[in-house]
Amino acid sequence: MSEVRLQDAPFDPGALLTGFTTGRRASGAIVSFIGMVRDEGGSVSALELDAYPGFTETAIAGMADEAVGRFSLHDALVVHRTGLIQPGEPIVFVATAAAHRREAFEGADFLMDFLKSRAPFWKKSHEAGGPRWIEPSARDYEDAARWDALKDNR
Amino acid sequence: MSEVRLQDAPFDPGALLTGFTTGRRASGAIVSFIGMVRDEGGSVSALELDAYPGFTETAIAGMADEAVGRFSLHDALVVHRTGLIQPGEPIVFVATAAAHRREAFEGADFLMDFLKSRAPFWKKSHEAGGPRWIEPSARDYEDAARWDALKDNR
Amino acid sequence: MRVLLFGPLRDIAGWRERSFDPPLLTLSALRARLTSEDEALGEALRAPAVQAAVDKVVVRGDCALAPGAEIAFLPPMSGG
Amino acid sequence: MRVLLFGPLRDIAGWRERSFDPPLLTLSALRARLTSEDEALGEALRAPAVQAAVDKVVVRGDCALAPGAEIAFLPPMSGG
Repeated sequence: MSEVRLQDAPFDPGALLTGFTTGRRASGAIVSFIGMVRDEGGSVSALELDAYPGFTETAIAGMADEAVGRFSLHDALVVHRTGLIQPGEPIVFVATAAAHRREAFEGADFLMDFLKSRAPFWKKSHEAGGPRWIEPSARDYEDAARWDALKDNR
Repeated sequence: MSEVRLQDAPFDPGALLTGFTTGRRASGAIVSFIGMVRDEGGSVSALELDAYPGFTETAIAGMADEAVGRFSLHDALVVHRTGLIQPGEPIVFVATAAAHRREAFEGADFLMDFLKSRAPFWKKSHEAGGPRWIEPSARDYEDAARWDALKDNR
Repeated sequence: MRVLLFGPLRDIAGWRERSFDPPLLTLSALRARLTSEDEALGEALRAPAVQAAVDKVVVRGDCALAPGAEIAFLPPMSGG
Repeated sequence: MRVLLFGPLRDIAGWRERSFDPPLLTLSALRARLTSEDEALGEALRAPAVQAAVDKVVVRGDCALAPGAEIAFLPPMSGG
């Protein structure tokens, strides 16, 4: 079970967490992650995020379902902003629910690593020196590769 | 920087997360953990959590400060229920803020492992067969020991 | 037949979406058509990291296109 | 002088907090007094995993106690 939403409008992470948490009597652990646009000391004026409606949600839902299966999650939620996003605003919210905390932590961590390195978004950073397109960092690729190594060891 | 609160009254995790998130322009990543009382299929009617006021907060603040230093966190918040807690209610809320997601995830994970194995609480489970006092599980001790091994490898 | 461009391809071409009527019959014919109209776009589309999706499914190599197909060109993804 | 019990020690003793006036002068004298009043509690307090805290600081072995000291006996902690 998982849910994926893309939206141009800002979202309230606290309200999403309350909705995700309410009524879960079998889940002992809920982990959430919020990714925020950093202002990098004022040099970034906005991020612009381009998605391919239909295609992007399907790809993310595939990652979420993989996280649910791999970490025995009871549920996973991904909410992602698209369009223009200002510094200090949340860009992504991920929540996972599981019986125990290790699964909930690893499920959210895994999902974020895959979102950051493989999700079909195209991201433009509007900076003082002009706009530039962003690709995943070397660290994003390394983070995602951790899970392949872990899988082999299990 | 960190904050620790103990309270008998229930708390709203979403409201805590909104408060923790608002106004953070330098933090790119916020991770939260909510521990809930599981009903274990109806066999647990309540948890009763005993703390030593003054002593317990100080011990947890020490763990939170260690997490802040070790993972370069911008902030950490721990809110813990005491007294009688019903199944489905949150018992602990932990939030961490950092520049990047790996630090925020590891800080929250570390803090929860230490809270679960070493925090000065005494916990009674009210069950169908009568009340019983709970000690940390073998897995709680193993989870906490992971960090000693990681520290040696860094 | 609709063609969609994403990310930096939009900046290079100066458009995000176009209709082609009459439609092209194959992906290679569509690529040739786009290249004949805009050499810079054609070159960008030939980069090995640029993927093509037909009706939201990534395809490799050439393929036949239905008249109502939606073809998207996907440069390397930025991630979320 | 106040003495506090936590967790299962409360169930064994049947109390959570008591004042002692006149105060005991050392931790060992306090342990002896508690044991003389309640052998089951005394035995529980002698378990190696039970820690003693004086004015919220864990102490090992014996120590002198100030007249207004707060002494807590802490059985193995459950964690949060």
